[in-house]
Amino acid sequence: MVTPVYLVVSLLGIAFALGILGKPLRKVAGVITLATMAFASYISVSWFMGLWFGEQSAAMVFTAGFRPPFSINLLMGFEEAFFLSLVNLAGLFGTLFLYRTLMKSGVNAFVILLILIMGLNVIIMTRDLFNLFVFMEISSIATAGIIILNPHQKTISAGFKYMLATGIVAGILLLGIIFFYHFTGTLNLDDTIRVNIEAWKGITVALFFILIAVIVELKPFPANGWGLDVYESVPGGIGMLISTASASAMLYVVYKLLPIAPPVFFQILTTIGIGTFFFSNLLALKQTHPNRLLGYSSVGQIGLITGVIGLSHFLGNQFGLIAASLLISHYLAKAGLFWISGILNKTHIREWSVIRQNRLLLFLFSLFVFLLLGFPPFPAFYGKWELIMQLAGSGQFFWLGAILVASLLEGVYLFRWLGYAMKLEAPAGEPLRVGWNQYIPLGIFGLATFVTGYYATHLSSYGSLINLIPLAFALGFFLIDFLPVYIKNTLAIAGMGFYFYYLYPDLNGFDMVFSAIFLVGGILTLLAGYAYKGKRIGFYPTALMMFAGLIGLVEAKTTLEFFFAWEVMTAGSYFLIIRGKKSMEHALSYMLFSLGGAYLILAGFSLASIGQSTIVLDILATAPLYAPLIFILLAIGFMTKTASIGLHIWLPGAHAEAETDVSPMVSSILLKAGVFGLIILIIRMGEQHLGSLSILYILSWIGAITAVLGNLMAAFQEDAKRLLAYSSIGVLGYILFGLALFSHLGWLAAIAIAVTHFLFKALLFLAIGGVVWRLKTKEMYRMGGLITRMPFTFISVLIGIIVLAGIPPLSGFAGKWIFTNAVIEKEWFFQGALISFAGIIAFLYCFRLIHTIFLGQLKDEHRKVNEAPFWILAPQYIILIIVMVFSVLPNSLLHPIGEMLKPYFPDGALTWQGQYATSIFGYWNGTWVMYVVVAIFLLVFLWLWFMNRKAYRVKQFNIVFAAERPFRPETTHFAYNFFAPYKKAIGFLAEPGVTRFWGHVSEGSHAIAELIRRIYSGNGQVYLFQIMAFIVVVYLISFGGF
Amino acid sequence: MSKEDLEKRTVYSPEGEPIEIDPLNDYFLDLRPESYAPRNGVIEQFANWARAESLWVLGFGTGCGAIEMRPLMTPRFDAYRFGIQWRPTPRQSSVFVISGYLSVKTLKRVIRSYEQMQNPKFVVALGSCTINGGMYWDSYNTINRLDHYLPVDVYITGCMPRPEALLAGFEELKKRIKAGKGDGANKYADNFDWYKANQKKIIKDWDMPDYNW
Amino acid sequence: MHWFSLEYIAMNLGFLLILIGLWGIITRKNILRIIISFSLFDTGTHIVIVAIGYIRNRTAPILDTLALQKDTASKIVDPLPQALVLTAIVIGLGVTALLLVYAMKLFETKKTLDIHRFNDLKW
Amino acid sequence: MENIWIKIGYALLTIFIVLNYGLLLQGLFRKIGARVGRRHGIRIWQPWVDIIKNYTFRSRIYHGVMYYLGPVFRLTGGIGLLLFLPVIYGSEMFSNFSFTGDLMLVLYFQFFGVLGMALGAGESGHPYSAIGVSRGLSQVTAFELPLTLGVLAIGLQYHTLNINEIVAAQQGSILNWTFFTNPFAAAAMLLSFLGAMGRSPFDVVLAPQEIPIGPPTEFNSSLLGVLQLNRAIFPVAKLILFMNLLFGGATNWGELIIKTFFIYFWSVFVGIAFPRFRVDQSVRWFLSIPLILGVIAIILIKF
Amino acid sequence: MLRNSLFLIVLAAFAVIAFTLVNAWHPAESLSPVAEHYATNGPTEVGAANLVTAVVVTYRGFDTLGEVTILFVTAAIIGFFLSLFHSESPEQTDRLMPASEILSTASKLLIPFMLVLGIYVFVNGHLTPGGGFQGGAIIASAFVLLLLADPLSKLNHRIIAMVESVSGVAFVLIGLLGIFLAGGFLDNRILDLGTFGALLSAGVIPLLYIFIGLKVGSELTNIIGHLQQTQKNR
Repeated sequence: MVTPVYLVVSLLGIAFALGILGKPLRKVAGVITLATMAFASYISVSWFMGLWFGEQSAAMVFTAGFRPPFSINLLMGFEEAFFLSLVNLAGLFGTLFLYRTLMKSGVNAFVILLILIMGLNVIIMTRDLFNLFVFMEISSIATAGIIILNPHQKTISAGFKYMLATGIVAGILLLGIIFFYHFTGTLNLDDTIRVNIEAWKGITVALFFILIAVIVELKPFPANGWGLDVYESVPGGIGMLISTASASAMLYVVYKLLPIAPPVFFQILTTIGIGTFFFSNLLALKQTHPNRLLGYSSVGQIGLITGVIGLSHFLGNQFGLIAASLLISHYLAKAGLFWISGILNKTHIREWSVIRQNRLLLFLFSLFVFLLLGFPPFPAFYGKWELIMQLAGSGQFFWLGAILVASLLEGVYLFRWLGYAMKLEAPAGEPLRVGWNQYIPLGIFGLATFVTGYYATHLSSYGSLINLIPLAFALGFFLIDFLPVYIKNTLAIAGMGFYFYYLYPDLNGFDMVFSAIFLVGGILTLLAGYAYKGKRIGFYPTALMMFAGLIGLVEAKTTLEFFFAWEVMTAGSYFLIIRGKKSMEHALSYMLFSLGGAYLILAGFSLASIGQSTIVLDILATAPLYAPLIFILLAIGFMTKTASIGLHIWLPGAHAEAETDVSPMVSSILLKAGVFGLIILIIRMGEQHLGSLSILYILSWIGAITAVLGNLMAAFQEDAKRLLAYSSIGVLGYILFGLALFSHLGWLAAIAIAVTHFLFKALLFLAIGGVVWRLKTKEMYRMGGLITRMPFTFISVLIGIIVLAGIPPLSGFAGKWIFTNAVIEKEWFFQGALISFAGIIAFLYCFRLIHTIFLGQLKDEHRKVNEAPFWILAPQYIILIIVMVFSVLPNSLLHPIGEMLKPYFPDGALTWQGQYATSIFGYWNGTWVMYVVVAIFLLVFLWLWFMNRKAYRVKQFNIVFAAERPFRPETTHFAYNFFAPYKKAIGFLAEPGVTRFWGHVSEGSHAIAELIRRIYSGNGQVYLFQIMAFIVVVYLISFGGF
Repeated sequence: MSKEDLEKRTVYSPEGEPIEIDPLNDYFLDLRPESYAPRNGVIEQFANWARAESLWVLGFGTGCGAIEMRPLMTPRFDAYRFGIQWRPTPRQSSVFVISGYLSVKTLKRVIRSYEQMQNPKFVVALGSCTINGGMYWDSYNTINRLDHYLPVDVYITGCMPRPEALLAGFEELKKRIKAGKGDGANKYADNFDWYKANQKKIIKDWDMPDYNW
Repeated sequence: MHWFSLEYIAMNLGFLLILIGLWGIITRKNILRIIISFSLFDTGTHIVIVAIGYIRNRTAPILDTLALQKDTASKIVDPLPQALVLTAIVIGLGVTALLLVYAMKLFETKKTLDIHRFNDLKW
Repeated sequence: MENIWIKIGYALLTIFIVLNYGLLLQGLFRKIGARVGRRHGIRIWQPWVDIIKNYTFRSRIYHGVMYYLGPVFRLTGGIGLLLFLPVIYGSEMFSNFSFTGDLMLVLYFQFFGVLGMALGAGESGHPYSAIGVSRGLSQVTAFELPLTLGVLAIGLQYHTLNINEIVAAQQGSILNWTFFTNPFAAAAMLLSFLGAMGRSPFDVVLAPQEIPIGPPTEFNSSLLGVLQLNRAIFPVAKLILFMNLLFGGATNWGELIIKTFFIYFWSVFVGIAFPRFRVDQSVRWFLSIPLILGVIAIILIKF
Repeated sequence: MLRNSLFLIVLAAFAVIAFTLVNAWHPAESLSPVAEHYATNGPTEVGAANLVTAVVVTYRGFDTLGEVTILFVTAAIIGFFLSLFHSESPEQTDRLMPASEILSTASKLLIPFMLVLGIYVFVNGHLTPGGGFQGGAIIASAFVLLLLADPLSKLNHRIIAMVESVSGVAFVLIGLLGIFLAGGFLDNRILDLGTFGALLSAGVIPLLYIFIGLKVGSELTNIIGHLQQTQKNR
């Protein structure tokens, strides 16, 4: 192994030597610089690997040949090697990225960079306080130097503020160090550990000065205006160095100083760190400059890790994994994002839509966003998971909540930004040009996200259990995205089919039902994909990612696996949803609600794991503490996915604006994930009480109200897909209600409805999707009379709405029948009545849907519309066959579900004699109902046909129009505001109150952000004042006075 | 409302292909009415009886005589006793009472409504104006002889005829129907061209298909 | 009485300079004055460092006489802070030089040295 | 089902009886209505003639397949409803196909015809049909809520949804009728019943001049004839349902006729006495008094 | 106004904090253990009569390396910074006042002496007060004087940079030799410690101080030279 001194020697020596080279030789200088950086990276990475695999033990370097404390010593331990690797790799790739810019600026730029990296190296390794000070000064001066690589008035003023701030901070650090020396007689960290820190106040104040100076270097809120200005002014490549290399090194300094810090310091660190995380993310909401936004995010992430360091007592042996994975995520993501920002060079995040010129960049952008937010399979996922678990385990609920809320805020602006990039109109401008020296670092860091994710999976305590194969299968489609749709579609269907076949022997009970919905349903909806031409770039990886997540939910045995799958599903579905033309906002709100829900689930799981030795899902059943709270958290989390009232506002837009075959995927399949979650929750936790009030009782009301309002709002929609989306909300309300009944019949109904909802909603969305496909509009009043043009679609819609409305003899009635029995059994009449009221309201939108589209007046421009494409019809007719089988033979669906439920709910099961079902209260024979109805229908039809045999079929305007004639189909088709009187009567119930509420929440948080961020007035003196005030305030808090 | 609605126009399908719209052909069934031969014997007699005993009158007051139709339903005259009921839509009505003079403007509506009734259908012409124009015989704006335009089953004279006269007229109509003579619809179909020509002579802005199904 | 001894005077003076420097840095509008205040602040810290190392009635740690070479530890002041202050001074010099260059360039961009004018970056 | 043909025979018999009874009721109540208006009114056999007449039209038009099927759906709904009901309590003969489903089947099957008819009317392309359907559906949703509460109360009261059992529980004395044992549920349901019968004040659906009789405005000749058949059968089926639920059912046709007459009379009485509601008014009305009655019924039964 | 009073409060609070520090401070009565080690073992271990030098160059030689680096990087930044803006405006030499006769004459006289003094100071750094930094500063001040006397004179940046780089590299290399030949990086004992108090003693310290002196001198000169060039551009 190479002595760590060579890090210093090589970087510094080359820096000195480069001075000899003049401008003409700057090419040589560049190559030498890169080589030196590579050498430094090699040293640090080889140390890191050696230490990791235990081939190497930590090394201490004594300068000047004397032992510390008399001389300065450098330590190369595991942590040091890790941080050195980060810093040096950042240096290497950062330099490579900036290569052309640096080349223009001359040799000095390389010198400054080398010295910056050298300074950071020593900061990490040194064990001497004063030496730390010296090299901190070196790196801050060098930073001030590279800031002006982009010489501009803004850069200069930012650099000046930066210099002033770090100067003051350095002075305070120096004061602290010298007094520390005075009180302890040493400057060496290894030596001072023995010092009794509590000895007298002087030393604590001295320590305080040291620590607060180091903390201020981390740019804590609110004393960080100077740092943010720097981030905004510098180009992305330099911002990357500051955000990754410098920040990592400073972070390590904090970590290094911990042993000498008084205990109160940990709380201070936590407060400052998580406070910074929270406020940075809050203030970033209003930020529109990409670099400054990244700066906020950067400061926030570092704050989070600082907070984690402060909380290290509570994290046990997971601390390392948590901090490292969070840091790695920040490091990779921020590097990548800053680099992309450097390539795009835009001043407003809305202008980032130019990124679409380069799909690879867009891919990387979203990759880094997901990495930063801790989505699986990336490292921060495990970090955040373990963090929350440990925080819950040690009762740090406040910090737990704060971290989750702040993470959600982070999600808001990052996903908004991603949405802008994917959806906004790109501003005109020069085409993007990306050099090879820019691709290499980006590519390597992009790959590193997966590599680190893989290692994090294996390092985390239960991560190795996770089945990554489906996800890998999905991600593999990124590699073959250049293939045409039909190949990819076939592959996808084959893959899912095989996976179902592979899982099939092990499936039973709920798993069976839901895997069937997820996989078989997925295959059915994918069939429609054959209707697409071209490549559909990005569709298959993300769709399969969603399905991988869904099936992962079913396969999950542990909470971690479940949460992993949940997040994978969320990520995949986000991309599916945002594919729609106008889906930008809807995808954002979908993502935000999903994130919020996911964090609630995470919190719930973490609470459930308190005091339990394992994380299998069954711990929910045995959670010793806070069971009701766990239940509520998880239930709300799952209800964001089932779009219960209050949490539903994301759904209509997201489902309505999605593509033809995506709508059925997200509506009929994805929503079931929430149902599945609720099932595994309720089945394990049973009935929980808040005081004397059963939570299930509350859920039943929520379900009922959701059903009514969802259906009511559906009835007032003008947009066909939106109507169906609201209808989904309503149906999910029934399911929630059924689950809340917590009885055999209730669950039977819920699951039967879940299955039938999958069938009819897929049917309807595909059918309506086919119509929209042909008509290129979703407004129902623009349609009409299409029965003659699209008869097959009409038939599937007709069957679909009859099933939806639960009208006998089709299978939808089963749900209604069981429901009523369950309601009477449970005696929850009012909710039950609301549910059946909702069922009746469903007629309104069902009729409206079929009437305004297929009946009434055919519009001129649709006179030659063709039937929907075959591949959109094909899955519909497969579903139709299934529906008819379930209708004629209801026990083929209900009996297995009933058997499945018996272990959980032995009482109140239906008794089956063939197709004849008996409940406690009533009976029903679906087959005979079908026979009778069909027989009567045929008889009546024959009678009418006989009587009416010579009828003339007339055309669309041959109607009695009060002795006039119709003028235009548009003015004759009664469709717009169809239920006007109904709206007049009870339309107030469908007022978008919830939307308004969330709108106010959003506006309010933005207003607060706007208010608070005014403290960054741009005036350097104000920033200094903030630093001083920050120091004083922290002093007052930590010492409780002077 | 305007005539442009019936002019040919080009619209574009969602795919952007032009579609030629010819409203009269595309929106309206273009068929001549058919004349139906009565059925044989008892069945037709029974049918005629039923038709006669269930007279559904189209509620369309065309002229001033309409004012005399309302009292028919009052307790004093109570036409319901005779199986006479009002029906608001021509599709379901079998009797059309032309209540008084027909202005040119109304004639168009009457023709349209008449044609929308199903065969067999009966016309009761009410008042002198329908016979020869009455006091408006030289008006620039009314027609004189209704049976130039529609086949009339029964005329009820008077200006205006009293409700009692109307009841008598209906009784007469019933008799005609029962006797199998209520075949105005067939007559209209058989002499369709003649009727149409007459109608078109009066109605200058003919903006409907030849037969309104 | 000990307030008037050298080490106390130095220490208090050092802190006084630090406070004056801070006051100047934050209240002066002119960038050059700010830099001068920064120098004051810096110098203050240097004086404090020296004061820390001072031990009353002892001599400099330069063993140029034989007397000093015996029992040195009881005769000299602490050499370490002196070494440190040397480094600190140089660092201060570097920072000040940079600040001055920045100030120069700032003046070039807006032809003013009023720090309130340089707030284009904010929020 | 070896005796299925016998069952079919009985079913046809039931349909025949109910059809004629339904037409008789129509005539009777139009007559009553006329007499209230001091008129003589129609001949009592007028409804029969009207139906026959409608089948005797020589020409017919239709607007499309769904339009054609609309009346079929409608009549199937009516007949089906009738056949799913145990018409005469204790009579194997007139229980028809009530073994296939309980009260819930009956309640939901009502909508089979409604929906089919609405679709048929929709295909006529006539805006008035659509307006009528819109009004009709709006009212349906409104009166279903109190009705459901009443049904649930009855289900709870008798602890069954089996109509036969519900009827059985009411045997013995008049005081055993749900009407007396559960007056609030009965009140809620009877008020809903007014809406279900579509008579004044809830007949704006069929406003004759404004939207010439609404949904069926385009139906003619034999299509209208089918609808008229349903108009005879369907109300009677509903009457039988309410009779079974509230008035102890009927053990023979005589009892059935008496009871259903009076239930029908209730709606006629209200219809003659009260003017028409607009849709929004009727929706609000159903969601006020009948709803409150239904809630009271539930509360009384439950606690 | 409000801001100033607000700051006064914060500053007062800071003063109170500082006061607690001062209050806790008691002037040292004896050397700290580390300093005691320097005092007792320094002469034998390092061989420098000037203990401060021993600390600066050897015990804490790594700091000194950093120190030199700071000056170096400052110079580099200034050079870089100013080069980014050059060719901004045409030369306006006429606005500069020529130096006075006294100044130019005195400078010619003094500069050689100053250079010699500077060299003396850094060569004797391990024996007497002074050292590389002090000596370097004296050398740089000689060049300041030169520039004051003749504002238009041009310093040869190539040479200065060469000196700077070579001495810097030499510093690092000598430090590196310490690893191979003695106890560690920057160990001064790669050469014989020599006689305590003699000019050629204390191992490699005099050599290092020469390079430090050259480096500091050239760096400071470099900074000043750069600043002077911008001055010319005014």
